[in-house]
Amino acid sequence: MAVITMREALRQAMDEEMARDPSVFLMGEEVAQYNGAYKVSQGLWEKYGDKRVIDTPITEEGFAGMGIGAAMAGLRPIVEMMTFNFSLMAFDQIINNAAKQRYMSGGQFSLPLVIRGPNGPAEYLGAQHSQALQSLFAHVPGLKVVSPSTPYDAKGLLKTSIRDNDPVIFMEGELSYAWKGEVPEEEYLIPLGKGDIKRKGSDVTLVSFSKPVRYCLEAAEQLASQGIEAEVIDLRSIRPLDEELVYASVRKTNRCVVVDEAWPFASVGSHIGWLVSSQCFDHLDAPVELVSSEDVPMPYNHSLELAAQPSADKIVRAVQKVCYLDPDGKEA
Amino acid sequence: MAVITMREALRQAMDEEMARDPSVFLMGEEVAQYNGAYKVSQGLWEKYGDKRVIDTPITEEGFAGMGIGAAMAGLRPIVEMMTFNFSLMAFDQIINNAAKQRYMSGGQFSLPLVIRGPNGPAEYLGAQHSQALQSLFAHVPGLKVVSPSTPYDAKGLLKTSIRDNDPVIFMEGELSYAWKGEVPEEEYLIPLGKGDIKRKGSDVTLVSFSKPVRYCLEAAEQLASQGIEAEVIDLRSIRPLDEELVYASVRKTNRCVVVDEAWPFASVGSHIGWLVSSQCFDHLDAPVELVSSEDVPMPYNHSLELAAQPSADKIVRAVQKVCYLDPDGKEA
Amino acid sequence: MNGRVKKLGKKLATKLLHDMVLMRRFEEKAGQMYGLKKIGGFCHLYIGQEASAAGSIGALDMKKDYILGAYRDHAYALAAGMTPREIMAELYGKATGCSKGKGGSMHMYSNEKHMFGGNGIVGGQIPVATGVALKIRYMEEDGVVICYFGDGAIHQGAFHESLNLASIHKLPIIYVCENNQYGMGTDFRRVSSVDDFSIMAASYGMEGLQVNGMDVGEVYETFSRTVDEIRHNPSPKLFEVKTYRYRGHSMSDPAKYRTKEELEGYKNQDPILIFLEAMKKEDFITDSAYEKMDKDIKEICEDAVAFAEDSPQPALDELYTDVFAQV
Amino acid sequence: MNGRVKKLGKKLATKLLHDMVLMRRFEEKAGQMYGLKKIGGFCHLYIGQEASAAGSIGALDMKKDYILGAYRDHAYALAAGMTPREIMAELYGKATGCSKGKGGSMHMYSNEKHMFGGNGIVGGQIPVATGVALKIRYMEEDGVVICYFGDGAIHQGAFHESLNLASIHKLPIIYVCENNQYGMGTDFRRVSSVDDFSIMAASYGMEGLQVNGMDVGEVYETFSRTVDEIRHNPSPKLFEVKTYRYRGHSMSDPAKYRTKEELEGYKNQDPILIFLEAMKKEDFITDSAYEKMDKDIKEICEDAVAFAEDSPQPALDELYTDVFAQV
Ligand SMILES: Cc1ncc(C[n+]2csc(CCOP(=O)(O)OP(=O)(O)O)c2C)c(N)n1
Ligand SMILES: Cc1ncc(C[n+]2csc(CCOP(=O)(O)OP(=O)(O)O)c2C)c(N)n1
Ligand SMILES: [Mg+2]
Ligand SMILES: [Mg+2]
Repeated sequence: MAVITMREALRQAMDEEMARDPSVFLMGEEVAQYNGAYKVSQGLWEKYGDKRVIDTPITEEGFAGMGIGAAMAGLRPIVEMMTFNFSLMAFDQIINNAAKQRYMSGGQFSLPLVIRGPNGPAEYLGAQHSQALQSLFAHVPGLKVVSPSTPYDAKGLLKTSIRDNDPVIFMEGELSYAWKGEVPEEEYLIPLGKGDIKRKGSDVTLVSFSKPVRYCLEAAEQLASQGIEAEVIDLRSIRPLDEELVYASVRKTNRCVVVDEAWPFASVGSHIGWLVSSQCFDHLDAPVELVSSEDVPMPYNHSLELAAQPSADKIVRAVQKVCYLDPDGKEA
Repeated sequence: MAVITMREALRQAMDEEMARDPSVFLMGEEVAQYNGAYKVSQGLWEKYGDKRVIDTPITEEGFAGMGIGAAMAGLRPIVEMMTFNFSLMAFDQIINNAAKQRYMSGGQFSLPLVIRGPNGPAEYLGAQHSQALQSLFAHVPGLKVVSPSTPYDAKGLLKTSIRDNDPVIFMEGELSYAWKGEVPEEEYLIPLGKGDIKRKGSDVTLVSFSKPVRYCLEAAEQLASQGIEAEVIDLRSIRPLDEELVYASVRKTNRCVVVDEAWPFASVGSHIGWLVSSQCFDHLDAPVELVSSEDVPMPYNHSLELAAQPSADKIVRAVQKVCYLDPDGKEA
Repeated sequence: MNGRVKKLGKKLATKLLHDMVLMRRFEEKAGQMYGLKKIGGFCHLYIGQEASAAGSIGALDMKKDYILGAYRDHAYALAAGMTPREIMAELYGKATGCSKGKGGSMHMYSNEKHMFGGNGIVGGQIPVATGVALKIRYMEEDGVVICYFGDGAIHQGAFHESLNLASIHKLPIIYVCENNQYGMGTDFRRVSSVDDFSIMAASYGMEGLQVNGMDVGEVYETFSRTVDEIRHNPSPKLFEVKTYRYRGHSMSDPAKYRTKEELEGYKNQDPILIFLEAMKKEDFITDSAYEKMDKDIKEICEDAVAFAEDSPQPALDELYTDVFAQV
Repeated sequence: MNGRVKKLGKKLATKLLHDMVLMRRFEEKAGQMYGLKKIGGFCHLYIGQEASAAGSIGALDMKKDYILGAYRDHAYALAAGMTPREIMAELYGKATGCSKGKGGSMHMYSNEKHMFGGNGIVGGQIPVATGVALKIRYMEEDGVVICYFGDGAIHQGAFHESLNLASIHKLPIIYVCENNQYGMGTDFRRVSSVDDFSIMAASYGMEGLQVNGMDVGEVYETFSRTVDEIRHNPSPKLFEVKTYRYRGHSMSDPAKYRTKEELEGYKNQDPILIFLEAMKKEDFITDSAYEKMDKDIKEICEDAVAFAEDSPQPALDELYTDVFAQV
């Protein structure tokens, strides 16, 4: 199998879907002639031209709304947010129009719209440019929220999202575009709402999505050397959420750590923490732990920004806690 | 003590603070000559004039940002959102500027800004006009979020919020403006971050804030007749959150139901559900239940919109569940 | 005005008159039912502004054209060809309403009739309408979009962003600022730095025009000419239609912010009244024909109310449908 | 140009030249340190645009006036009187930086010097600046605010909303669109329906003007006159300052979207070069005096780097401070 980057996997997904369906098009800032700020749309403008790969002015509210209208009228727009930090400019359009038009019209309109772009902590960019905003979208019924952690998942999920008849918020880890992984040549799709067990284990369940899945896997390696086998669940899509996969695992391991690089308060992470706490009440041997980003705006200084985020070490410590072990792996 | 409405209590708070401090002013749509869409600013324009009670054009992003700039420069603006549904237009300003300017400047700027207005389900208004949006703000570090349930609390908390040097999102129950309660003549302040036990009880803890506190009290009455004494905690402010008050109660009652009229996913309600689940792990006799709004956009039809929201009945059923009782109050 | 009525011809003039009277009677009925508490929430009536919707949508071909507006949307829905029954039933929140009772007064939709919705967020429909126009251009169709919004909405950033987008893509869309002089209780002059909104078109290299919105003939003629031009040569326009609402902003507004004289002044140039007079002068209609028309329309509105009354409430599980494509 | 330089007088001209050279050398140094990986993230250099910041901020009295800009903000900070040391240390993310190392390149602030921030969100500073101007008016002071933003930012809704607000309140603010021809890789003509942004002022009943941003004399004179006018008679203005950036959008942009010829063309009208020539013609400066000035400035920049290098990292618990007034 070919080994390609996340960036390339996403590009392939868009390319294949654009080739397959003439109603699919891409718009956003710098997506065409510049090939995308993060080069995810590399080559698409050259291939599909001005009509289907559209450079927009810096007007997130305007072009997000334009995508919504085009979707209501039958096209299948992919709207790139240069980063999701800027999507806050378009928040009204996404929450009040994209998420609600189907419902308010009594089901008359489909919104086959994908809003995608990088999300999550970046490096040395400070508070406005380094936010993991999935919780804000996941809170709102009417939106689907997808956030993959591997090139394979990214491609299969983006293709499905483009074919989906609902608005999908597709969030890509800003620092994971260069991550590599195997992706088959032949076409495949991954359904939304199906999580994936990225590592089997019997002692503790790690639940995550997007970039931190990798930290979970790193932590799992460290833990294995301490004799703790962690099961790592990659949710892949946050809405719909594969609850049963999580519960089944926790009912087996009796311990759970949720890892979410967002702020903790009213987050996807704490929500899953509550779901697991209440649905696996009789199975849990310890409180569910949440490893999130610190509850502060992101600082610019690099040591501080690293300290603000989840890490393999923090996950290991959280697992030790739910296993009632001290940091040396001994019973505390 | 005088018995006044929530609306009047809020008006008094603004009036007193404007009289006390010339740097306090109010701006928003229809706040001046029209006396406010919900009449919360009744009489203030007549008293303080154009300079301090400012009718704005319908430009939430613009005037919210204007409030932020004025606050950075030393004024103490109160910005009214006609309803918080419209604050999504100003979301970028609130999240990327109000919440972060102090941090990004290394503490050089204070933002003594209150953004206030009605929030939560209304009646017969449909999906765009009937949203409880506290979770979106509470997620973000740098913002304080306050949401009172009585005229007494509303007045004391709003006065404190106006004197606070941080941005406070002050959310008033749209359907509770006419609610009445006792308010003393003499001045008083209520600190942010202090919850209030609205009813003492020993069998179960109900945790809520804003309008649903009343449903909790109604439910508590019904439950009392079934022999269940519910303790009702009104958080009053969501950020900062009076965690200890909640934990102390749950450690006593061993059962907890959280009531939040927002959507459930990644909400303040589910966050508290997780906090209680993990902090009171050894004390809980049943999983924490969450009574939230249904996970759908708000429908227009009145029966449907009532069915979408928390109610005393739903709370009673949730309490019965955490007490392992059937709907007749018998052990299930 | 009279030359214009003659040019319209009897048939078209009669249709425009009919459409306006239908809007008027429908809204009166809606107001009445609101008073009887059959309808709740906000209910924004269009009374006084009929010439704008009738004249502009009258110039469209709703097979290929599209409309979008704000929350004051009953009249657009009627003009698009939606039935008074489904609109009234929607106001009642009934299962037979155009939006199954889930949308309500501010959210009239018909995908089939190309009415792409009212919108409750001031200015929120402007980018969406721009996207509908993008679809027309993308599919190389010759349709036109009309996007309505108020004098209050024009200051929203969404307006500015949309017009620039429409201009650089040469989209077939007419942005119609229905300036009824007030945004809720605010005289538009108090919150606006200009008093002629059509000049804003220049910021987008766009044609801008003020139109007398009390004269359905002028509205029709202007739109008809413009729609024709756009079909052949797509490009966006900004029109300010000067009009006036007789009622309060919504049913709960006593409208104390304006004088009786001002209101009376506008009622004297009532769009239905003056057009009817002009038609009579042309012998396009007689008093008795008009009375018959009015009577028929009133019956249609009565029928719509009866239909809404008799219609069932949506089933409780409708709460959970239409959130996503498949549940 | 020469008449203008004479009018400025030797002292002022020398100051403007000094300010521009300081910006240039500072940015060169920042770019160099970025190349050495002493600085990370985005780093947007102002090289080529110096006449705009130097000329406009040179016309202010920073005791009572205020400035706000976007992320390309090092030069504004210098012109406001912030020290090269604290700016460079901020780029290094050090505790001695103006924002304690928490803000970074895009977030230079000095409350004391009235530099109210860079801003990383395109257009985000425009409403905030408008609020600072509101404070001046509220307090009945005679200060003026300058709000800088780019040709890319002008299409944001925040621009439209702010200018209307400023106009109805007659706020003392100059909105400065620094049109450096590109928003990242996008030629402004590709995303704009007009090519003269100053005409947008008409939508807000405001004075609009294009200014040659390569000529610090013209910039200074225009702003100086305008600031004076606003102090006595508050009202907002919209200026389009035509300028050019020599470097890529940020350090990671190879800038392939423009031709070498275009870049060279602008470099031939380099703001420092042409102003220096004009000063020499007036005998305001000699070659050796200029060399001395440049040498001193280079030393200042070296010193700033040394200071940044030697400064401590912020303590780890700084992570949790400055979120709220009291922790
Ligand atoms: C974004 C937003 N802000 C505020 C409101 C509340 N609101 C509803 S209608 C209205 C006035 C709008 O006036 P205008 O645009 O002139 O339309 P008209 O009602 O006159 O038809 C306001 C402020 C809203 N619905 N949406
Ligand atoms: C709201 C928002 N959208 C997109 C971006 C990404 N971005 C950063 S700078 C920039 C170009 C801005 O160009 P311009 O306004 O001309 O300023 P210049 O960089 O030329 O000084 C873009 C698109 C952003 N920071 N904020
Ligand atoms: Mg109006
Ligand atoms: Mg630029």
